[in-house]
Amino acid sequence: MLEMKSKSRGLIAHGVSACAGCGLELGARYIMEALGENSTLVIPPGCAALFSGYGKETVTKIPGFQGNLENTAAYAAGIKAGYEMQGREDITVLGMAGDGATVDIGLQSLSGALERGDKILYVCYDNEAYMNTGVQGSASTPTYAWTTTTPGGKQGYRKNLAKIVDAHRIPYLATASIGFVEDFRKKLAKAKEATKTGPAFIHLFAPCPTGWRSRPDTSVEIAQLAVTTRCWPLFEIVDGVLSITKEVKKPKPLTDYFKLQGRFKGISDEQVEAVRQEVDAAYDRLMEGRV
Amino acid sequence: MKRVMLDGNGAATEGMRLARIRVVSAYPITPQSPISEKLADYVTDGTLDAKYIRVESEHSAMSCAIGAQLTGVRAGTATASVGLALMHEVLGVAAGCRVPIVMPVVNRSLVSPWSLWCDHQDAMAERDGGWMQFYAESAQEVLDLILIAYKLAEKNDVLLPAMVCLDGFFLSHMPDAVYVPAQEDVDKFLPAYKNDNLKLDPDDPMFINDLTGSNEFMEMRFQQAVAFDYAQDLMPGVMAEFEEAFGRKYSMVEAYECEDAEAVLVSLGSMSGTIKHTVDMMREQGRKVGMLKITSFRPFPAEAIRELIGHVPHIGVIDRSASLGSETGPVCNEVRSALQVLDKAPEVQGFVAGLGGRDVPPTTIEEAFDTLLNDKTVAAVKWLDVQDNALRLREVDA
Amino acid sequence: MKQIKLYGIGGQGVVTAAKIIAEAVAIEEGQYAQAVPAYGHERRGAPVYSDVMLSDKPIKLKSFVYHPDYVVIFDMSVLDKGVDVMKGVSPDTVFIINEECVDPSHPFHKHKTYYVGARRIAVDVIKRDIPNSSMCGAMAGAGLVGIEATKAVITRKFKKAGEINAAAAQQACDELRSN
Amino acid sequence: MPQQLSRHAMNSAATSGKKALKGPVATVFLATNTGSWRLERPVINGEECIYCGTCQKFCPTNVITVTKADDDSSVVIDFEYCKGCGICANRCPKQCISMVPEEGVCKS
Repeated sequence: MLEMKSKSRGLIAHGVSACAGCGLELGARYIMEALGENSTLVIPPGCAALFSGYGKETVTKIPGFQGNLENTAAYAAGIKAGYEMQGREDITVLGMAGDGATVDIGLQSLSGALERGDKILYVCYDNEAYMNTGVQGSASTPTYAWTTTTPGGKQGYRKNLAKIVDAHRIPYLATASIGFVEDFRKKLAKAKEATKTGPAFIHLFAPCPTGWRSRPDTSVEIAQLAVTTRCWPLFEIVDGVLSITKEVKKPKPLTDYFKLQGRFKGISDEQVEAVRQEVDAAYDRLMEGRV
Repeated sequence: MKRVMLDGNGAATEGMRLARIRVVSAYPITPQSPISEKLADYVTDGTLDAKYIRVESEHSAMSCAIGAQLTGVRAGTATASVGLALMHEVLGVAAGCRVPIVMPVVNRSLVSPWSLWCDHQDAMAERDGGWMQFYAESAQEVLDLILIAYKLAEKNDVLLPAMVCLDGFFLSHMPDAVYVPAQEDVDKFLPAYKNDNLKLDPDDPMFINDLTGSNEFMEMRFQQAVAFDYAQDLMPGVMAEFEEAFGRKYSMVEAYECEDAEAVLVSLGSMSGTIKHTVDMMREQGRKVGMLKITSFRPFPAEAIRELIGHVPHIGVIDRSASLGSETGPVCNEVRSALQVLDKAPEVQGFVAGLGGRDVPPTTIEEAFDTLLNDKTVAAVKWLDVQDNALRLREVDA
Repeated sequence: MKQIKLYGIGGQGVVTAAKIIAEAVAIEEGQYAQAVPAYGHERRGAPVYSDVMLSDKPIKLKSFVYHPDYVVIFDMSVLDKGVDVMKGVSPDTVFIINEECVDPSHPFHKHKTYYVGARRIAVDVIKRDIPNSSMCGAMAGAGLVGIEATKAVITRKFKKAGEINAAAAQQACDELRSN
Repeated sequence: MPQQLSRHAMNSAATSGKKALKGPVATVFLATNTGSWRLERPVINGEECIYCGTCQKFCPTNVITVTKADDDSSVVIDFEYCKGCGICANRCPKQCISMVPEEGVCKS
């Protein structure tokens, strides 16, 4: 009985209060396209809650539930179970949560659902910090990136979410980027299909011009550079077998990537070199089939 | 209906089975674990047609239950103590989204100190969160109150989640003969769940639990407050229907020997039985004492309490939890405020007893009655049975 | 109301015995009973106790037993382990103990006392040193509950081992002696 | 019972033939007029455009419609919602989209 006061060609409205140039907004449109109408959405508070709505208004055409920050996967698991018990296994249940709600506070409930094999689809859109609360650092904030809680640049490494998820031996796991939408589209289709047998997980790179201090028009460019510099490798793990979906034989200079983002302003040459070694090593591991 | 030996946990499990829960999300915790285990047995052996989600925490247990129930099935979980505390955040979601989950809470102290045993601090910490709270005196009451709670909680004017509280160990692990109704009789009393309010269904999309502005938030809370009023109005009818169907009588508050009583003790849960026992003993000695048991703590039956004990000169309330920093315990505060509107408001003495599993035997109850009858009342709460050396329990060399 | 206190060692089935007696009285005999288990950090070999209340009227009391009418001792070693089996007893308190012969110095020698070789019966009949079914038989023999009711519950509760445990109960009931 | 809650009065107001859902829920699908946020608008140079669809693919608001036909190719932008982020201009392989400052109030 959703009262349609606006038109849109997808399952979310064209006018969503996401910032101009928001990577999540672009990603969400592809997610919705892959999901289709026979789906249900679970969103924690955060930027994705802009898709939940406000008051009696929503910008989403499929049923949804806004949960708490740490239990997206648990809500999704419960919803899926409820549908299953009513013979509606065909409904896709999606958790769409940011990095904070996934790699930090939501890791426990995510791990629980993955280990149990709950047949849910989970997309973590990673903008590498807590953006809706004002750009605070998360476990997914990359080394040397500025946030309001890493004012001198983050020290230490980001948490390897794909490795953690992979440890649960789920049917489908992939990284994706809004810079490579065809690749993302294919992965969404595979992930949706994989939920027939178990959990599917996509870790989506989604630039945030507000938090990254980048120009809105460069969001897609930055997302592409993240891949072509090897900062965000694109791969998938299907039933335990890893394959890189976008090979980067000759990575572009990291400075091409960093210079577009104010959060890396002041990064030293030595630090750039350290990142280079780190991302190359990570890429080499992937080439060997390891996360 | 058959009569079988069940402890409180067993009775709770039977209640959930008879309510035909379709999704179970349970996490073990002492002294609730037998409920989680028995439900797993029932799902495995097919006694219960449900999906069992072996969650990794109580927080997820309640989250799963909310999610499942929003799709249109009854979802069951149970917890105790710190598990309930861990659920705290999501309990508010169930209440605010008006998801009428019924959950056994096996009362156990909160940390610190650590304790495995009974008191009501865990449930009292949730008293204002929008859940109904019923306290059982016996294993039979656990089962019956679960069925009553479902029937009431799911009424369209109510739609509030409910905790059925049972004292850890004293009820949860104390076998007693319990009448277990037949499934077909329960089905008549409690028809299949129909979610007619907020519902997740791709055939009828809506977005549940989105952000609400300050222009509407208060109204949402007000809706919940009104629902508690309805719950209070409708509860006697539901209990009458229950009596009609199963022959056992319930009320929001039960008065025992209160009419001519000079002193009455008010309490919740299993302690009420011990007070009744003590009242019987003291009545044999010609002492006019009585007991008031609050079965429904939320909604709080203030009017009924005024009617039943407003005339009693000496009233005491035994709290099985402390309201630290307050003049008296949580139940006592409520009883006082219920009675103070009377023209001649009786004085209400607060007692705290039975924390951390300390037994409340008849001798302790008698001591409380003595305090009331011999005018030894004090303004502040009186802790019963506390060792004299309470402040020097851990002495070390200076 | 009869209030009973059971003392024993973790692993001897003290709590189960309390439940069996309660069920025999409440379900098989249609009376009222409550088993009141004390739960703590019990471990195999450590002293444990459990309480039972039996009555022909509904039992309101939800509390432990402080003044037992009957004290049942599953293992005399609890006395060595510092358990005060005399706590709360009155001169009328009856003892039911698992031992052939009782040292006259034992504190309850002035009380009415029932004896049975529950351990020996258990080893002979069920081939395991778990005296709970024999002790249930002893409690039946002492008049707390009917032996048939007790055997019915034992048979139901122990499933495959039900028959032999019921036989152990019967033998303990038959062999029960008193001072 | 706290009678200050005049339940029956509220109920009769609610019995308008419509069902009153209880609790927080959004039941109206309504877009925000995000076009009003725009500081710059994309302007397409039709002569350079090859109608490849890149701008449509990467538009976060999904307001660009590219039609490629033999005789009637077009690019249409819904300025009701276009936030003017400029991603289309940044990603255009022909660099034929320019971002032009809006003059005063948004005109769609």
